[in-house]
Amino acid sequence: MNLQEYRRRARAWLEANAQDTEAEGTPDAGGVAAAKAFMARMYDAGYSGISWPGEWGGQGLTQAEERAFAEEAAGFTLPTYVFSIGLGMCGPTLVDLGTPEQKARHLRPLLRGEEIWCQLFSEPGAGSDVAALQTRATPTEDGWTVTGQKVWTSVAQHASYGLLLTRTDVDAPKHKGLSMFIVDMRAPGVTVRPLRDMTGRAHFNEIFFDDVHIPAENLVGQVNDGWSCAVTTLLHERLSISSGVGMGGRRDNPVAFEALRHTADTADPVVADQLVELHIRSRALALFNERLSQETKAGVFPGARGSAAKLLLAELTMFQADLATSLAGPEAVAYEEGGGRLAEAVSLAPAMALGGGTNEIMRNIIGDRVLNLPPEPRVDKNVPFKDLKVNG
Amino acid sequence: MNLQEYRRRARAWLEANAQDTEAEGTPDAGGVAAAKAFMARMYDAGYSGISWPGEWGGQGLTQAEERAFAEEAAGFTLPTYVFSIGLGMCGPTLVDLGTPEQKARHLRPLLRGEEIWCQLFSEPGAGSDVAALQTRATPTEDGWTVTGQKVWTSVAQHASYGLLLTRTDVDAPKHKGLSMFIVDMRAPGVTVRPLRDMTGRAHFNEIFFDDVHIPAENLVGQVNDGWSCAVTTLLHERLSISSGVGMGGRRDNPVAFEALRHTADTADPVVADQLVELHIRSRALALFNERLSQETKAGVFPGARGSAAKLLLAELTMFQADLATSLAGPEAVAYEEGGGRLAEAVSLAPAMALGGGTNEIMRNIIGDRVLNLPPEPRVDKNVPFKDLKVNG
Amino acid sequence: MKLVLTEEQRELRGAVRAFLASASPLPEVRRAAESETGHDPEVYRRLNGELGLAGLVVGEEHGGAGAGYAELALVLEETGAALLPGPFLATTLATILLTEVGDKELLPGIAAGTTLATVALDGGRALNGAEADVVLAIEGPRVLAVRGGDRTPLTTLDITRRQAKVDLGAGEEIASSTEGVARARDLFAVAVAAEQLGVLRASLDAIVGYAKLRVTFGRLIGSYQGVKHRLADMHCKLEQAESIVRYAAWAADEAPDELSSAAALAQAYAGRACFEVARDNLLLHGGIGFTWEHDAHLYYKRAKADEVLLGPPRAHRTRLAELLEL
Amino acid sequence: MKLVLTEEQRELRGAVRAFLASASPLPEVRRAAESETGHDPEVYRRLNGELGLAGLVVGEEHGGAGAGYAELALVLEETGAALLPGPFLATTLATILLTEVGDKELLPGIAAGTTLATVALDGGRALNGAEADVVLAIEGPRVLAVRGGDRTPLTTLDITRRQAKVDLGAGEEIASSTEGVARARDLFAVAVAAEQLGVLRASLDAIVGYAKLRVTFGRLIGSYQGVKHRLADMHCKLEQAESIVRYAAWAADEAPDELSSAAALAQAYAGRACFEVARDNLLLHGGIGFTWEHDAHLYYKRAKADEVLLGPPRAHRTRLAELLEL
Repeated sequence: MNLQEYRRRARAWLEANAQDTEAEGTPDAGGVAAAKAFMARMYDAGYSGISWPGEWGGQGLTQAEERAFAEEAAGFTLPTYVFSIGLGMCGPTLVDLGTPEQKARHLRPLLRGEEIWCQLFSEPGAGSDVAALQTRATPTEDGWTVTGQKVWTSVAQHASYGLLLTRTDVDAPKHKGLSMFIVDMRAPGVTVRPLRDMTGRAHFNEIFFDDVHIPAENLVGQVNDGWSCAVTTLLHERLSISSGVGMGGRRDNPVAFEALRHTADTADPVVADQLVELHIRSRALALFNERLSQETKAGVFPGARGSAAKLLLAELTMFQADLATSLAGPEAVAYEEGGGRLAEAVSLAPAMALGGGTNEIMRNIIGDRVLNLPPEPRVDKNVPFKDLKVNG
Repeated sequence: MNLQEYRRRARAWLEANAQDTEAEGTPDAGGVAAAKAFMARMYDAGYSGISWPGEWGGQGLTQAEERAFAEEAAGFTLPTYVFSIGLGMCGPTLVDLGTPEQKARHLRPLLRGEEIWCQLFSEPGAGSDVAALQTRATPTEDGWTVTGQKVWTSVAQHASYGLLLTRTDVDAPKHKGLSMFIVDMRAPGVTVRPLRDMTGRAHFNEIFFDDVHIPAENLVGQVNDGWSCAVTTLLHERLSISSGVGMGGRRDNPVAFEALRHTADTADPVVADQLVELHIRSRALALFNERLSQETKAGVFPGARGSAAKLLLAELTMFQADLATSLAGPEAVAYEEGGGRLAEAVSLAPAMALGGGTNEIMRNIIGDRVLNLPPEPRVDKNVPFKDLKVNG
Repeated sequence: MKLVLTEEQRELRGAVRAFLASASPLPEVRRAAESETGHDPEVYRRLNGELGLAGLVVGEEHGGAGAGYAELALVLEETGAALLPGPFLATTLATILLTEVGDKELLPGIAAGTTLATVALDGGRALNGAEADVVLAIEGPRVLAVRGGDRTPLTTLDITRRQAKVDLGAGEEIASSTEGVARARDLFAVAVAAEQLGVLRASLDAIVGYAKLRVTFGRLIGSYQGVKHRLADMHCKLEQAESIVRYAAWAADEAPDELSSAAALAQAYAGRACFEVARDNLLLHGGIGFTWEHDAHLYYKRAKADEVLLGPPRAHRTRLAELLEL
Repeated sequence: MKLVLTEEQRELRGAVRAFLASASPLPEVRRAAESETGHDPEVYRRLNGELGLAGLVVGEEHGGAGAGYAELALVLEETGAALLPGPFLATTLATILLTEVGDKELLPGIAAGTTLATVALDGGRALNGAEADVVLAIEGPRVLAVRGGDRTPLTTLDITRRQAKVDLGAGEEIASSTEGVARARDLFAVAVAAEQLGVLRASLDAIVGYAKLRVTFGRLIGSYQGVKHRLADMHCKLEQAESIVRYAAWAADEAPDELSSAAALAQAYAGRACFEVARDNLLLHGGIGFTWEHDAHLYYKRAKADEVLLGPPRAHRTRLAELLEL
């Protein structure tokens, strides 16, 4: 079937099945059930794992079909958020590095939405520097025992499984003593605690591991080779982020140009000029993203240049929330029932600069990998982890 | 005599002697002769080296009198520019570190304006990192022979003497193999070449040393202790800069707020708002400088905080030249005879950010010495100079 | 012009700082902010009792300390740095207004800390408007005191300071003075700028401290120029904001002719600088700065709330343009 | 919308880049700029002969190549990056104007490179106005050709491109078209933005290269985050400027309805970004960047000259506000 025909059928399916669905970030139990039912329909229709190998439940088609469906789906709001970590990061990592048994056991339920996955890399003491993590996995006769803490884990409260990065050798340098495991989130000793953020709500979780047993067959890749496994996962993550970057955000964003042009006093030429500045920045980033996706379609992989788009989106997000509240004045920060949309926006704005790599990390990536500038002298490369300076 | 009386007499002398003098940056030969004559009168009247020790030609008074005269003199334009390096850096260094013979020979002629001094530290390969300099001084039986190149030397074309920093031991780490000398600028092998800068004029010189003989008694301080001598000189330099920083610049600056308010189209509210921004930045820096000088008078030495004022002045200088040319439009960059004042300003603007330490160096100083942040790991501290990575 | 502190002023600042450090550390601030009243009445009582701050700028004839705005600015800088919850700024604005329009009745009670007063700002918003005994309303040159009225508590971005919408019923006119009201508005700007200076300073102190503790890639983050140079720029904002606030407070005490432009300058500069520094403090903390438990967001939200407290920031720049005759 | 280059377009760019690298490297640029004519006539002749660039967007019926603005933008990006002295931009603006108002007489000569034409911009300033055979003047919808007239050479900040004030005596009207003139003005903005993109790119390349060679405190300066992060921000400006210029050129070729707003956007963004990057290239070079012998100031001055070439930058933002109906 040619691409056009594929597209047409995809659109037809979406119109029939995704008309009144809605994405609501992390849903409640009821929402999760509905989302799972939707994923099952989507899987059965052949639109989940389109480019994944057929033997593990995928459709075995090409990136072209994958992209065609994504483009058609962009016009709808699918309730697939809870599956995004599994579909975007954990699944692809298992496809690349999992054992045949792991693939057979996990990929189909993941694609069909029966099992939700989360990713367990970051720790309070290891943010930008993930490889400094301190969660320990110590060998037992039939597997491993894990103790430690992870943070910034989304959808963990609904997850059946997690992809866990741990330290298995403290005598090796930081990057050489890590191992990756599949962990059962329902196993004894696993505690999931919602993490309240500055908006007052919990978009993420903290996970505590307390002598959690992991069977030997749950090891992903080789022992102490976890860093290269994690790099694979993070590469898939960056892809799924940068492909989505700046793709407009929701149309009803109260701090975007289209909203402010109606709410701000544009009769004041200075205010009008500030909106012109917002328009310029928004268009500049949107056109850059469009150019990156056109290059991708033309087979030119953006690679680290996606970090520039991520940095610019973080800066734009902060700029427009700041501008919108400044233009609105007192009403923006003290309001009656239902008047808090600008306050919400300014509270949420920092998230874009902190998630998926800080602005400083993005600048390092651009400098090192796009401009090929010389690296910082590294003091942590070849030191045994136990002798390395880390956060207490 | 009390300070008030001192002030009164100083003002009287200035009114009688400095009415129609003018400062013109580096003067020509005629200007130098006039400047020397003025310095001689000023010295004979007791207003040169006011706080310098009496035995070496100073007046032996306190900082209070020194400051009182400077404040009175601020209302006049004295032709003392060619002596500023000698009076601000070289002289004070000799007062602190010179031998009795050196002081006896050099300080009085310096104060009286008979001999002009220049400072010879920077090299093409050693800018921010002065201690990386490569000009060599090799011992002879009756002194030293110097070969190398210096740059960014002002008033060198008129100078009788220079304070020279050289490398005398390449096996020692960079800071431990330097020595300071007094060099006769008329000695054989010394070549002074004007350095044309981006304004098209020569505000500075390059100096070439070609087997120049320096007598042993011209050593300042100890052999291989030149770095600490240089620190003394640079401290005096920073003082003389930061004390002058932002003190208004000349009243007829064509890119300052007072000029732009008359030339710019302030009927346009956006233009008016841009001038408000310029006013805010100008006032913020001026008030900061005023506060620093009030603290100094109160006996609180600003120290490294002066670097913040220097950084802000560099940024303001660039901001206002950029703004002024943008507001003026095409006329600013293409003009008939005499219309080039804005073009001149935008050509000269970078100088403030490059002379006396770049913006990056200022930020390092503020971070390290004001905020006491941890230092960068240094790769150049204890390596023998000959093994160190330097500019070819 | 006087931009440096006297010995007495440094002592005052030290006393207030020490009091707030012991009586209202940040954990207490959170507890008080989320409590019924939104602040700790005992702390407010001691602030006015032991330290006599409610009546700081109130003339001695009305039971105040008769101090100047240079002193008031120091106090507000400290209450701002401590994010002190409660009505201190509200009552301060009220004392300023009453003093400038020459009120005799209400000042003593406020100075004694027994009357809780506030001022209805543009749009009928009043800091601590729900708890206040008296809301002062400005109508042209007239100042009205409203004891009842309809008070609607508002939800605030800044949880450490409450606001209410006040529907001003009939209030009694207590004074009328065009000059007094105009001067009071300028003094409001100076007072808020002083608080902003404190919020800015505390935000910078927080990230400088963290940069000396937090390690990434085997080094303290403060040793990276990417962080160090940002902190240096933040320090430059602090130096300038402090210079401007000192100047504006001096103008309030000594140079009435310069007050209006100094006040507009103070709001235009300090409001922006304070938000930028509070924002960068939060961002440079990384993920931890985004958590509710960390204090960075409290400063970030106070900075934004203060920036717009006296109207959209643009208003101060417009005023400056007028005063500069642009 | 098309923002990526075709194979043919990449080849065109490569050919122009290679030609300029061999025929007009920077030492040649300086020599030519300070020469009698201000440029090397031989280089200009070959540019039009071998590469046929003067007639690039001129229809084939008038002896041109009939190429699009996407191609013209690539060429201007390269002549900008090389700081090519001489009348190439001047004649390009002239061909744009003549093409849009449908001239038949002058185009062939210009396309052949035998007629040197320019356009009198606001204030009667014309690029290479002294050397030009014909100066085109715009009066409302009318376009006049002035062969004589009074030409006063001006001193220019940017030594690589000359300007003259043209006192337009009696010129002959050669065409009249409100739409044509309006569209030409938009296309001028796109053309200059393309040159600015080239100046921006060359400035960034220069400092990136230097950051890999220059050592301070025993390390390459590019390894310091203080430099690296600035260069990363400059790269972000390059990516966005290139995206906008490609978009504006596409609009010029394919989407007439979007041209005006795309052109204003291109000038508003590229003009500022180009100056900022050229400025930071100079500053990050340190002292050497302030010397006449170093090329940084040539880019810095061209960037400032281009930013104001079509009027104060503010004009493009005002136009954008109008087009956005703000």
